[in-house]
Amino acid sequence: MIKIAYFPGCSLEGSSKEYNESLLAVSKEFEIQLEEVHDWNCCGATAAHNLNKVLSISLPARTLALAEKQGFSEILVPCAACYSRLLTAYNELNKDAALLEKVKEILEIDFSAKVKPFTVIDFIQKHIQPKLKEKVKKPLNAKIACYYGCLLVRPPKLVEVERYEDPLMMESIVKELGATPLDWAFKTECCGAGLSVSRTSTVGKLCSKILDDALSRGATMFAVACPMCQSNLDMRRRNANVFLNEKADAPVLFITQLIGLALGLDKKELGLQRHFVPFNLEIFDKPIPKETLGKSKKVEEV
Amino acid sequence: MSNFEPKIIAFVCNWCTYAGADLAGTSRIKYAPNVRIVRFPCTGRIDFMLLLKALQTGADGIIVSGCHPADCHYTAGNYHARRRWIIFKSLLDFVGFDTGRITFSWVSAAEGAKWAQIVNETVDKIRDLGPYTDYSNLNKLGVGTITEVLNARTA
Amino acid sequence: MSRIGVFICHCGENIGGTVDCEKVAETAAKYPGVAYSVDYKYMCSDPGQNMIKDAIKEHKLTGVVVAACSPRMHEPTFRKAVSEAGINPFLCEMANLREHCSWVHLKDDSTTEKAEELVKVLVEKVKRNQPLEPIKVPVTKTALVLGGGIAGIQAALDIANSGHKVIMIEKSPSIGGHMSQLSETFPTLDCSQCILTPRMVEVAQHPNITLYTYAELVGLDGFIGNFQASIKLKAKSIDHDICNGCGDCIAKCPIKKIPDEFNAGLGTRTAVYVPFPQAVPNKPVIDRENCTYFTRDGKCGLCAKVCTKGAIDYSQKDEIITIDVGAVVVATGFDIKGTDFFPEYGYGRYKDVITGLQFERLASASGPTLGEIKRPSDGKVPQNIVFIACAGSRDPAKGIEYCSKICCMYTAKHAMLYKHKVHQGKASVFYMDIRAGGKMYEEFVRRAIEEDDVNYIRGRVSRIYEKNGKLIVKGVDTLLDAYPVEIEADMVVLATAGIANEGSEELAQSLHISYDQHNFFAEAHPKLKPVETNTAGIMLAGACQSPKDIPDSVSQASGAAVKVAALFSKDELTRDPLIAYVNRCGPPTYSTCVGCFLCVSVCPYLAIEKEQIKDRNGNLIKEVAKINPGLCQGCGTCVALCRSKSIDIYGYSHSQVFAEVMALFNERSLENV
Amino acid sequence: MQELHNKIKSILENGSASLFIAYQKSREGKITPTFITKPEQSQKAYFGDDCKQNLAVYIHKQEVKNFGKVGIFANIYTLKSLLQIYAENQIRDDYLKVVTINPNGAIVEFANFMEIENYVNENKPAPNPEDMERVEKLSNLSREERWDYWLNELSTCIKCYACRAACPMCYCTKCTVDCNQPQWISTPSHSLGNIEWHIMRAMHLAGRCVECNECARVCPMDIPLNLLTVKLNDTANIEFGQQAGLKGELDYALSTFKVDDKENFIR
Repeated sequence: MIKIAYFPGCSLEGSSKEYNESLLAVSKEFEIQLEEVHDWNCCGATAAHNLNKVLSISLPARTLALAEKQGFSEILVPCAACYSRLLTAYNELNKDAALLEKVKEILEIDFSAKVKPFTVIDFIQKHIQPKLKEKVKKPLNAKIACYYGCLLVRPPKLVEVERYEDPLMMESIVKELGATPLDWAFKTECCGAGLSVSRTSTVGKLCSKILDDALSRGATMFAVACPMCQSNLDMRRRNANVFLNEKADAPVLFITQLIGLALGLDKKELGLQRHFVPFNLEIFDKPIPKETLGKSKKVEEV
Repeated sequence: MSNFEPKIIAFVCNWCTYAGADLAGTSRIKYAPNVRIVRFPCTGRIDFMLLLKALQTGADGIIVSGCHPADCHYTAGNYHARRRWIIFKSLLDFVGFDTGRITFSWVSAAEGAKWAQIVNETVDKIRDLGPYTDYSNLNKLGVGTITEVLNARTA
Repeated sequence: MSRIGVFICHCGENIGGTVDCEKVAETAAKYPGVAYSVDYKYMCSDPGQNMIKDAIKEHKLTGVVVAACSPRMHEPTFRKAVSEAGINPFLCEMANLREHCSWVHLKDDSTTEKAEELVKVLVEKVKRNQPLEPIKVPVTKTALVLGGGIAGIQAALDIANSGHKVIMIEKSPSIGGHMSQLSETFPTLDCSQCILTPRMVEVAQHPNITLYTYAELVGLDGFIGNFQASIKLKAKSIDHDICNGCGDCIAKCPIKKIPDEFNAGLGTRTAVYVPFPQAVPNKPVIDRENCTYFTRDGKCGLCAKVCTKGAIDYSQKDEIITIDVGAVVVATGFDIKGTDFFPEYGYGRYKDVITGLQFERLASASGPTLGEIKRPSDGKVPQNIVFIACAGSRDPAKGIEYCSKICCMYTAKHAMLYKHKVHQGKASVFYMDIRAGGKMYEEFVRRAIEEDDVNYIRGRVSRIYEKNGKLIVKGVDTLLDAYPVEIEADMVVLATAGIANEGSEELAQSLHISYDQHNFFAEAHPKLKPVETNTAGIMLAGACQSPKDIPDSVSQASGAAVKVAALFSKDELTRDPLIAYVNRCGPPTYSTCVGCFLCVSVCPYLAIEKEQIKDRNGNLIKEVAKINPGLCQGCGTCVALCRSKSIDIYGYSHSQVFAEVMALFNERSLENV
Repeated sequence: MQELHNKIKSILENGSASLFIAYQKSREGKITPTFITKPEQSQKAYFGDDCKQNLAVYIHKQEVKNFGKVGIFANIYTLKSLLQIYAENQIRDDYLKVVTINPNGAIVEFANFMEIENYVNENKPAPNPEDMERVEKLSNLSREERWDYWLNELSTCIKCYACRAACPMCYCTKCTVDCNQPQWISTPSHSLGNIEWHIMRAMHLAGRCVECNECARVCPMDIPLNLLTVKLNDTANIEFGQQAGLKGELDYALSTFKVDDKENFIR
């Protein structure tokens, strides 16, 4: 049993409960115990860093400090916004000794800021993917648009992902689940997360472009690894459909849910009933479209 | 201690670091005035005895800097210097010199900013460490006063 | 007893504004051995130099310290002045009060104090300087020109026309360089090849020029006036003495799908090929990496069968030749970033996103489309074309902070050429700033905007993606209050950054010249020595130093040629005598050198030899080291290695550097010698 | 022992050497060098485990050189020294006749330095564990403790230069310590001059010292001088894979380099 420190953040306790459920279910299958950092607190997204740098570092730093005190050297952060905040804090504290001293004083915790945050994608690549192929029971018959959004892969100086404008990590994961990853253009476009509550029509417009590009290229569903991405593409689907000629009904699943399905886990265990755009297992029975409207496929054949 | 200003001597090669320091000047990059540059044709020319002499005269810190590997104007002087420094540093460490006071660096003719940074960081570091008297005091004390040095340390 | 004169320069406000020069002069006057000390506004001016000369005579000075700018700037000036007053030029040293002091510190007592100490150190040094005579070395009056682009061609012709021999080497099978790939040139829109090819032919036919194409420099030894260049002549597999350039072999070659370098990958070529119709020499070579005969063990051999002259020679081997040359002009040119460098523009996977160089080939009458603007994916004429300037350049996030200089102009030219060829088409240019400094340049850009109706949008492009057969260019128009702009384009041209050639770092290392952080070769001084390098006898021409347009490259090449011609105008040249030597003394020791010869292998110039000291009867007394003054370059590595300090070096002698170090921080050690 | 006497006798008789340098044991049991010029004196020679002195040092003496061809009885460290100074161009093959006793007690006579090189590499002495332990122990002290330790030790130096005189590697005709223009090393035997001298000595021996420990044995003040060179030899071996006294060709850590030599302190 591997033990890994885990920071769910607010989304995974609320709007994206199913992300939490599916992540825990999948981890269990691979004999990994995710241990929530005791007494964790808000990461400070999205407003704090615009207003007060020390506060914006101190909030996530407290969680890093607690994880360190609880004996961990790295911490799994499923939410992309949390990840961005924790990673920023980790980097700033490690390059600025004076800031670390200040934050130690504020938190009244003595720590070295050596606990490094990592994403669910990193987690899957390191702990799940090596043993994934042999465990897949029900290969997924789907053409999946892997959508990364902004903070999982950016800013490049902070996150250090190769091909940050066209990442391919989730593509390689869904391929091992038996699905066909989609080659498309909007993987890292903005979904409008910051305006999700205040300006739903703007979010709808932004999401409609993402949906349109993927669906016109033949996607049957979406894979995401960020609660905001999921919420906007799923919960704000109605707002997005306003801008589309044809209503989009492709479901938006967390990458962990897709893995769970391929492992043969129960729909409910994976929280699949919680989505706004309904998900039915029949989706895998439909033939996946070969021709795509997009031009890129054709170009490659020339 | 607060008004202690470190005395830093820099042994630099003519082609890279001296020119890099010139570039820092041409670019008007400001750095601490504590450093005194002594020019050598090449890092290969820098005699290890000169480092001892510098400490003897009261330098609190030393910078030794030349061309990056592969960039030596004379092809290989810096490679020979590198080996010499590896051995010399090993010896100084073993005898108990404070080798943290010696900054070894590669600064090219294009790295004016790096030169300024090396100087500033060395000055800051030495300012924190305080004056280096372990060695220069030996000079002042002379014959038979070793016990005084030891007593001064324990006091 | 020394009588040192100290001359403190204010350099106007440059030093005087930060350092209390008067005080420095006063303090210096008190140093032991200083006979005269004075400060003056501009020491390098005529009155300033005269002050030094007069003082030398009046005060019978035995040495001079000029405390002014970097010795790398004015050391020759002051050494000359000193020698005009009758003392040896090597008795003059400079303290660097400007670059190393006033320009990098604030106005403060500590800065003045530093200036005083820098002067003190140099006073201690100069007291121990010895009069030296420059070393005279013969000059080989042959120049080596590396690279056969427009810069190399110009330099070679200028040197050859001044009566000196030139060896030109070019790594590809033909000279011509990037200029031969261009369609028309700004700001006159005259055909690039039409003005270039006569020059190429002139090079080939010039009695003073020896041309080696398909050749690379593998090593350069020696020093100014006396270099030995090792050149690899790659096997052409065709005997050019026999070949008449009929082209039958090219027509028959079955390997036809090799991406064509000359067409920037937009066309294909055969394995036996001439890069382009006007190539010089206009005879083919066999590209062994792609030729079946070489990749599959002697299969094929068609070209040998069709060659009526019997010129094909598969057994040819690479050959290394060594040539003595007196000077080198480096004109190896530049490269451009490929479209794959840009994640946001699709990592190079969209066929219709091309580089500016590829557009040149599309627009060129000799190009793959015979001058028609057709897009690579399907050969259609693009009706809506977008040009993106500063693709990579001026972008610290991409690691390229500099301006590539030529893109503004060629982008305007491209847009213009497009509009001239596709009258109803729409052309847009995304730009950051328009940099059109140059004769008739600004007017040229205005013509593109005003007469040819090119849509200039001030803003960057954040993404290009493909949709429904169109390239969607997402950008921003910053002049419209940062309003987002989307253009559905048929083709996009990136003015990608000009970069140093691959391997330029290694080339610089083998030439022993400096290069900057972007691997462009470094000039000796950014303003006053823009064509020389830090290594005497090696000059720079063209874009290998930084991105340049044709007129700039040609000007610099002519400048380099003049430097070479000036060097070749004398039969001998003099060089600084700052070299190492092994001491000699009377019997019975003859030298403190014990002949361990540990120094031999540290010398990169193989300058350390063994010398036998014999008695009158010819019996060997001892064997000691000897340094060949012709080979020694004065690095001093052997000096620091020698345990018994039997090797010393002029200019940085044991006693000089020792005194310099001891002078710092240590009042007591000063003595007048 | 008789065999050794016979060997020396025959070498002197057949003219392959006119002087033979060996050990002798006095009545008090003291081991000293002896210089045998007549075959009949051969029985003066002695050999045992107590013969530690490095006889190679005498090869440099003008008085010895005057004899022309010289024979020498060499223990393993003397052999290493001879090999090192041969590599450093100080002796010639044809002027030296070298004899040793191998671990089985048999006399070995070397025809040339190639044979010495092979022998030394086959019988390479292990580093002295005691010395290594002391170096290790010192290295583990704090910097201040090390400084105090060496200051304490080196302050007792009386600058008698016995260490220099006993070392076969210190063969310079004019040592830098004797140089007074400039005065590289302070003359009086106070702490500064002492440290300067010993640092310079160690640097000059780094990668050349064969670890015979003669310097420490001859030191009248019992300063463990050999630890300095043992430490630097260790560094040269770890960093550059170079060891002294094993090759007949020059292999000196500080006169060669590798482009990818590693260090962790240059910025």
